[in-house]
Amino acid sequence: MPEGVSLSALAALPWDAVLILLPLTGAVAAGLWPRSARPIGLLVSAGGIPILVGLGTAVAGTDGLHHAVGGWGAPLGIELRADALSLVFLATTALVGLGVALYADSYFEPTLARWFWPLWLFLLGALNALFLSADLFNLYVTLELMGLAAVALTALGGGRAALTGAMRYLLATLLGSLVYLLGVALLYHATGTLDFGLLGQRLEAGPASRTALGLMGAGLALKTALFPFHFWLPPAHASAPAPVSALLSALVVKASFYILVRLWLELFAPLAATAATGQVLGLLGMAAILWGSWQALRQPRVKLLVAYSTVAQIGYLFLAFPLLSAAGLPDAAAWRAVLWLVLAHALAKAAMFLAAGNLLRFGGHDRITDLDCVAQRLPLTVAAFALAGVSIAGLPPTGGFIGKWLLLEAALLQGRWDLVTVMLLGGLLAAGYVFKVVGHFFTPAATRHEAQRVPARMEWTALGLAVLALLLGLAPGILLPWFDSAVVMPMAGARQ
Amino acid sequence: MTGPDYLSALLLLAGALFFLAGTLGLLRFPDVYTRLHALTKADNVGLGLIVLGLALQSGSWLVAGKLVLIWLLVLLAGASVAHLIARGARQRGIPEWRR
Amino acid sequence: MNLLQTGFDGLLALGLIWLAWRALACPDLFRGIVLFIAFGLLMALAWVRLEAPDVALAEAAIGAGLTGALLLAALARLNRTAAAQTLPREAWRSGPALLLVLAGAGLGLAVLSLIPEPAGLQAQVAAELGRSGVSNPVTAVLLNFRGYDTLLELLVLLLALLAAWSLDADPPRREAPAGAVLDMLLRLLLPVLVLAAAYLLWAGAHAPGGAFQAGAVLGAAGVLALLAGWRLQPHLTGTPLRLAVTIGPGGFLLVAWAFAAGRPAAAGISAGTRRRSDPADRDPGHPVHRRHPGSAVPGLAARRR
Amino acid sequence: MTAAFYALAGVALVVLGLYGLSVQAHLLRKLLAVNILGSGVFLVLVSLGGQPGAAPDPVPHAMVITGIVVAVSATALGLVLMLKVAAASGRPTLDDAPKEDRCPKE
Repeated sequence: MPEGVSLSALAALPWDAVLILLPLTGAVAAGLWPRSARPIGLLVSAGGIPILVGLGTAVAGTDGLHHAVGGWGAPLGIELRADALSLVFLATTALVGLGVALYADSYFEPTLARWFWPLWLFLLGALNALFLSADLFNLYVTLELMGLAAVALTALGGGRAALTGAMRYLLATLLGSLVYLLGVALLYHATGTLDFGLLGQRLEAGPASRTALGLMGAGLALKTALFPFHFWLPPAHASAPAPVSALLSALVVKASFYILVRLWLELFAPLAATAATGQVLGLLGMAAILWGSWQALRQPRVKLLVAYSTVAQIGYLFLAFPLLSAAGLPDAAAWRAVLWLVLAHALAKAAMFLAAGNLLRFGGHDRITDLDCVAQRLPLTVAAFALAGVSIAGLPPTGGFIGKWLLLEAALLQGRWDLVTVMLLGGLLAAGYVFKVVGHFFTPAATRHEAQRVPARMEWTALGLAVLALLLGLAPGILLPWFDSAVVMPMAGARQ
Repeated sequence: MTGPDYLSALLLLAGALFFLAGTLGLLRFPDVYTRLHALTKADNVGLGLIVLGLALQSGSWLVAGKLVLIWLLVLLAGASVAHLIARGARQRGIPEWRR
Repeated sequence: MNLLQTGFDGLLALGLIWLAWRALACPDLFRGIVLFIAFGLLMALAWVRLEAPDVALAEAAIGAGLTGALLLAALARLNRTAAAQTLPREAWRSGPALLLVLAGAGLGLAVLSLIPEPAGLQAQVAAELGRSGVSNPVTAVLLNFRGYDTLLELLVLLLALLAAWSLDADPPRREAPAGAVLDMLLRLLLPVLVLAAAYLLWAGAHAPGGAFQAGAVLGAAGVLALLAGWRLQPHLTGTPLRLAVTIGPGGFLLVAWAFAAGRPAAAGISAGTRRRSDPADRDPGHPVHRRHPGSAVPGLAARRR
Repeated sequence: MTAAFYALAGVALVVLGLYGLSVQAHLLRKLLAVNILGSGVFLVLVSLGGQPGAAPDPVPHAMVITGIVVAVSATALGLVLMLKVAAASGRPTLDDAPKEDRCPKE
């Protein structure tokens, strides 16, 4: 294998381990030396992208790299796994993370920045570790690391709303992980392993696996804020500092969703006894779209509106669960669309929260009706919000449009008119709430406000993420093969 | 059962009796000071008897030494904590029980 | 004898449930916390009955001891802030209760279905114990086979500390001096506690014990010192304190870096040894067989040269 | 038999913890409930691992020790957060802010 050897020098580097260890080491270092926290934080956030490119080249052309941590290997040890599916989430994390880190650098004053950097690096390390883990219990530990970092970041702004939101978030996230862990306990004792690959071979339909699916599904749905478990999300995401809201909505809720996707595609869907669960998740997704969009339309404040929009957009991610192929297996086309939506939503929602942060900084408030001619005074922010909003609403030519189009197509091919109707309704409502805000950008408010300067970098980073969400829709052909393999490979692995 | 076995059974039973009495006192005595009195008897004497009974069964000086060490530590901690509780109760002005 | 043991187990299980219920339901918060601590101690007893002495030590030291101290300290501070902590008693709600009991019944059935033949990793751990460097299987799992989990768990601890600092928790205010007796007790007890922690750490390699239990004993010593009103000198609370709390996770991270750097060779070796011991190898579909262009190739290339 | 007792006790503790978490208003009580819920999960995890006569499975033991450390970390963070909530709102509960509070003047 001549080309294998020439690639081996690059592929042999432990990219996956570096991707986990670098942020975690950075977090410890930033906690130890608060004065160097800022350069450490920026450097590590930016370093994720070249490392990810390295990992991508190593993974390309294989059906996934496996790494036995400490050399033990499953079932005794823990395995890391990097494949196309994890790369989708890792790339989302790296892109959004870098944008938000640049924004946060201007956003936080030094007293808060000192804490933001270590906490953010802990969150980044936990996210990367989660996306690379192939071990059920290891996933629990990364979930807790991620949850505690996210709670601490939520509370960082102080103030009654943020503290109460963070407390509610903490209780919800602890409950979610413990319920997930109970499911892990059942699976472990049913199969004698925690490794995804071995579980895929050994898991059989039965009361234990059914109960485990219910528990893990419920725990992860709570952490993903699927309707009706969304109660904790709007208060936490709306009251956190803007860059933190962006991280929570774009990345943290996606992490538990990623575990759910893995469990579904690799372990539970092939059991065939779980089709009813898929239908229930689909119903909840539809309810989330309608309820979240309706609530978003009624909110008086920009950040609350954007937070409820997250509740609605999470609903779309669950619409692929009820769609099955002719053989009764998950529908690859629908899952490809959902992964596309994950990336598109992360970019657009981060841009929206950052833009909302700019509005809040500018006017000292984010009441929609009191926005005072911001279109003239913050043109870049307004452009970022509007572009991201167009992507969220699923209008062409944005990334959101491509994702929703693919999902619509999959639902149409299966004749699921209920899903199609809800998706179209959700799109209309989303367009409604986005243009409600955009409309107020151009009107003068009844009362003028003292305006504060918004640093240029805060405007540019918001716009940059929104433009990325737009670019995603311009050339989908380049990326679609990657998303195809991201779906097909886990399913192929499960069937072996 | 041999002689030492009977002895340690006797000691264990006696220790358990002290714990029973102490618990009864904890539940039935009227105020914090008298309850402390009941509790320390169980902790000190009852545990001492039980440790002795177990030490006879351990068959090794090392284990017996560890058991005695545990008893000494509990004595020390029990006495200090009882003192602290009584002092705290006195500082809060909890009156002593009078008939 | 068996009947006695069964009776004891049944009583202990019922006692656990009853204490948990009282800890949650009794109107006085202080009493609830004390009951929770008692619950933790009974849990430790249950771990002993389940032949899990390592967990029993961890539960007694961390679950009951440290958590209890934290809860009591928080309650004391809560009382000092004017916050009214006595709330109206919660009403019994039969709706959720019924739902939960039904869910619990289903869960119980699923759990019972696993009892006849639970699957586990006893055999694999026993087979590899010799290569792990320690003879206590739990320590082998914690520090070697699943050492990566332990690294992340250490970081969770550090993160919680940083998070608490970031919330600008009030520094513990000086309370009424605790008095000579507590001071004396502490002077006697601190050396013993440090010695006990060192013993637990050393014993962990071959007997129940280990790093976390030892750390918890040290933590308990710290809590005692705080209770007695001892405080760190101001010049020690800045960088020295931060250095002290990051040195453990930092060292562990360095080990992880070393492992990652030396990985291609290590992975090659492990792939070789695993072939002998891993029952998974009987399954042709196991990931071991469809993997590793990355880490296996360098080993091959080296051999060719 | 031993395993069944403790496994069922674990399930009961999970149920109690869930009930306490959903019904109790006081945050300290909610944190107690989370800890009891966690203990129940740990009990299920370990008690299923033993077969009579055989050596117990050490992997669940290690998982539970990890879980206990994670639980105490989370509890510590929760307690600090509770103190801050109580100081900011005057009540150690999660009452939703009244309507006029939802539009704070920052």
